[in-house]
Amino acid sequence: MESIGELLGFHHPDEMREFFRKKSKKMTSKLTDLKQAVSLVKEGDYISIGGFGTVRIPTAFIHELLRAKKKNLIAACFTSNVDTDLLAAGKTFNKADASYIISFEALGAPKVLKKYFESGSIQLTEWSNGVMGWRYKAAAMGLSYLPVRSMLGTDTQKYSAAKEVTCPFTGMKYLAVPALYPDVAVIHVHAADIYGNSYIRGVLVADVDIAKASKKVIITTEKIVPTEFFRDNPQNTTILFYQVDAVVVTPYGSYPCNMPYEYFMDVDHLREFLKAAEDEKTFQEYLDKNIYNCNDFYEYLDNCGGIRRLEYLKDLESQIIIEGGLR
Amino acid sequence: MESIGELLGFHHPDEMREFFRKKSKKMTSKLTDLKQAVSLVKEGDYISIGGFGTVRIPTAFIHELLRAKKKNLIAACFTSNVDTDLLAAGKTFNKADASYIISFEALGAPKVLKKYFESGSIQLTEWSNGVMGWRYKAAAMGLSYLPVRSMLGTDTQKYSAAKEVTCPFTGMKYLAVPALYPDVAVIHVHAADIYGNSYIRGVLVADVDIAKASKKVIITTEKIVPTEFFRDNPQNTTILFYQVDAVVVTPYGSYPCNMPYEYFMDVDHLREFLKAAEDEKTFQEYLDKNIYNCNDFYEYLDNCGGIRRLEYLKDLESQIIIEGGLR
Amino acid sequence: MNTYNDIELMICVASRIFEDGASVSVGTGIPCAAVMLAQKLYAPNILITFEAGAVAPVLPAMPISVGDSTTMHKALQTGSTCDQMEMIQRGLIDYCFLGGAQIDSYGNINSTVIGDYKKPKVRFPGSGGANDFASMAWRIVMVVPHSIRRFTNKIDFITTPGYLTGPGAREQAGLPPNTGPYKIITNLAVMGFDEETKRMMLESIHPGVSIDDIKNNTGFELIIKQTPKQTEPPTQEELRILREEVDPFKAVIERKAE
Amino acid sequence: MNTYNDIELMICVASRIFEDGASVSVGTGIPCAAVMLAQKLYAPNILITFEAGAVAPVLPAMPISVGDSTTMHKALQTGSTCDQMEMIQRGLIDYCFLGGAQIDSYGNINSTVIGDYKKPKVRFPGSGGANDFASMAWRIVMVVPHSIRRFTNKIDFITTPGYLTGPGAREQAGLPPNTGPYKIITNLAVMGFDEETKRMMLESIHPGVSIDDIKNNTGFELIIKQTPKQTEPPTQEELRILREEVDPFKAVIERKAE
Repeated sequence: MESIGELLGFHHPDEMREFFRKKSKKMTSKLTDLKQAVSLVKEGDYISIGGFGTVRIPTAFIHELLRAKKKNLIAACFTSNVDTDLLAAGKTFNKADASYIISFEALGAPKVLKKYFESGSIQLTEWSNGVMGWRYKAAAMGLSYLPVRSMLGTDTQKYSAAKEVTCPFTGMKYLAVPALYPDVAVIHVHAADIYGNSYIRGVLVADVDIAKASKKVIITTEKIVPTEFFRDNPQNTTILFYQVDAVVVTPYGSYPCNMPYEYFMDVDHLREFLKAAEDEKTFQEYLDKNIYNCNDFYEYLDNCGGIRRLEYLKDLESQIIIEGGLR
Repeated sequence: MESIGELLGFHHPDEMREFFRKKSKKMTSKLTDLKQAVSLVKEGDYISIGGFGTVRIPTAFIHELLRAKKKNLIAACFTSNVDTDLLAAGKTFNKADASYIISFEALGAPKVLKKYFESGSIQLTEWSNGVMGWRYKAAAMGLSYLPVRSMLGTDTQKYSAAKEVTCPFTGMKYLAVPALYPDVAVIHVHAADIYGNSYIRGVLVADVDIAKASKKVIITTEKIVPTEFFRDNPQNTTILFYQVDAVVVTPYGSYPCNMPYEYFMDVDHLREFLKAAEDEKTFQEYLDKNIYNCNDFYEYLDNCGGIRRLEYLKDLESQIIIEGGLR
Repeated sequence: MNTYNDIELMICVASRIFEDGASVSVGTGIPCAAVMLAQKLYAPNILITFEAGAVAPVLPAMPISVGDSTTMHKALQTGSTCDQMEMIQRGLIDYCFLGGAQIDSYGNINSTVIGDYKKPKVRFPGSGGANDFASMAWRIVMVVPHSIRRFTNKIDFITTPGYLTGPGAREQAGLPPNTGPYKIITNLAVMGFDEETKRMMLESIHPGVSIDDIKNNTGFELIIKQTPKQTEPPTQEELRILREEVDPFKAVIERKAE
Repeated sequence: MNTYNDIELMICVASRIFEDGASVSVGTGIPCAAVMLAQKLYAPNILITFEAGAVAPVLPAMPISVGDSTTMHKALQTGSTCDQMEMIQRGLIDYCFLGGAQIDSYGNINSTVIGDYKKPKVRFPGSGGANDFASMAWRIVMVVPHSIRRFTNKIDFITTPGYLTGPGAREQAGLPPNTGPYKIITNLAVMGFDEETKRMMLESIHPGVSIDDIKNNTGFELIIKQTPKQTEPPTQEELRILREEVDPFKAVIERKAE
């Protein structure tokens, strides 16, 4: 089967080798603020967001990106929901690799954005979650493709940009999935040092590979820790400093989403988002109130109930992940 | 370039899928002893040893394998030295994938075994360490091959069993490295529960992939821990129970090699090994004394200085890895 | 007789299909409730995995996302999406659980678009992990409400492979052999697939449902080889555990079956 | 004038080639000593990695194995062999450091066999990580004693690629462009490679060594473009730090150069 989707985010490994060769491997401080970090995102960039849709996404960064009125990006809509729905709400991108879009999983789907995707304003290339993961892995390995056994025989294959190859040992047919080297990746982590060494607790989704695959990596972190946190227990190092270009401290930076072991998602606020997204006007009001009219992420957090609400979500998280049951 | 080496340890992924489908995924106790674990190794089996040559190898298991007079195996000589040198000393295998053989790295090479390899008694297929790692990874991913950029244009390629493929996206030439699915793998770990969930501290070498790739996995462990050790901190889980067939407690089971964070290698004893290996007669005496005439591994440890020596090596390890310098 | 709603019925029936010791890749909602119920009643050793990376958690509540913290409570591992997909590719996952907007008689599933791809009437999330699961897990189970719009002769987009165009088509496409759709559980019936034609086949009818009810809600010809069995209705114990232990907050069982 | 032995000379000269901030994949022995010395004197920000999985350790002593605990002390990561090889494949490693039993004029290295492959006169360890390093790292550095047996016109086995058969050969074989042998440091001289022919070229002669000494110990014609420079001899500071801090137990510097 020939695929007809546009190949996005692909580079020749030799071109990437030259790029990675020039990238500094010195341990220098990369601490910066959200505005500076957002300025690393350039017109036309392919952007990848870490986490899993409503889990460990860099909400604070995305809000700032919307306030900066970034446009014409290409987005990876991989296991995505709140992350790329916000990006779509800001009309920041007009092309995307899509393996999962729009829906907040068990909570429902924001109608206004569903319509936006249905309007044809965004040109999509189709994939599955597994294949998007493997595309990052191919890049993280320094390759141009990986052979896999998924997506074959379907319209998902047809509307993708994958090709078929034959195994030289068995004659088996494989789907060759093209490497995905994003221009910029934004990943929210539990802790980082000033150099960019980063710790993620709980599911990793594709973030280890995304950090290796991307030209620029922006880390937003719940907190800064000394480098000894990594050197004393190298198991803590999920992402290495030399992959990272910017480190921004954004406490509660994944709210209203779930930061495992720290705070649970704010289901009420996500439902408020979904309700606002029932029509254009109320959705614009939601965006104005919570993003465009906020000077920074703290104002948004205050809008949503401030420290009292956050402490409630921390308690809820403790019930779920430590106590193993809701009180 | 056409390669002329024999392809060893390869299976069609569909055959392995059927095998893994039938393997039990129930959490049942796999605790057993070395004799029972050794009996899982069958004539003609392809055997892979975890660790890195003089680091975290399952010495206790290998001694027992020699006492059981296992023959006609096929061995993965990957980053190997003390491990496969012992297997060679016992004449347990007559074919091997070789990426690094004989030498104890900075310490020198056992002459008798060098001669044995030079005699042509063992049929070798050549590889590099990286490519052997990728062969396990291909299997761990459920594939028949991975494309890589190593070994091309050399005699290492010629005497391997790799093939060349072309990237469908770039036209680049790749080396297609065939998956390696061992019949049995033996991996020494820091801690395991009775079901086989296992914890490795420090470098992983290829052990995560080896455990996924192998039909049977035998874990030897410094100690048993409760399953809560893994459930309370899933970061500790290096190998999952459903890959494992046997768990054997072998304290100091990697002696005279280095068990990171536990005990350093016994350089004096390794030098004694190398000295004995200067000629056939003294080497046979070494093997008799330390392996064949020992009823179990504790007798060997006693031969080597017993608890006093082990405590010295634990102290040395602490100096190296905790204090960061020899006192 | 017990009273129960359609969702409770589907969950209880779905919970019975697993052997003890089976491995399963799970999504949120009904599939997760079914697996949790199975674990408590029929398959205590079932191995549960989630595509965001969690393996073998002790679920304290119904997940909202397959990556949320509920999937990590006392998990044995919290790895990556590729880890999970490669576990499936290696042949280690017996069952996967899917829904979908449209299904055809070969069990092919559409969760991408209704209408023309380029300018669709309705856009759905797309594959997510569904295509990977259905390509590489051994058995595909679907749990969906039964309607003539959903069970349709020609789906608008094959997001996820069933038996594609029939016998041999999966293998020819390159998918691993001996895989494919296994059971479809709806609010009306349980369906399997005919060995020979790989088309959907009626297996059992839920209590109070007639064959005509099923035909009227199915947009293609369903194979009916003999008088189908009656589905065993939800037992009192199934319902009690589902309501009290699996979904005490009624997150799933009081949703409307769309 | 300082006194020093051949090994000290090679280590000191090799330590000078790294820019600060360079990344390097290291083995045990001389290469490791050179990198440790470079880190203390010339390139404090050098990034050191080991193929067994350790990244950026603070080395408390000379490793005996590239996987031993010394490589893990205060390491930033202790990962896998594939992690390290893929880091090289992505183009992140500037330098690798190799030895070898035989080297030809294109910098191809033999560490597998002397004599016939099937029944060799001598069997060596084989590639180890050397082939991977030399295939994919940007620059190959070799540190080896100089002898006519080692520097030979026709090596018995190409374990590890130099420039293979000359200009364009690496690229044609499929190896990444702009990679290949960079410097060879022996007890007699420093050699580089001619841009045009990709053959070994004399760059500088160590103190007290004549061009004839070098010719007599080299089994192929070495390109000599002009009167070669004199190698700067080991400085007092290099020797002091090497002896006191890098290798206080004389694990490497008092070994005999074979």
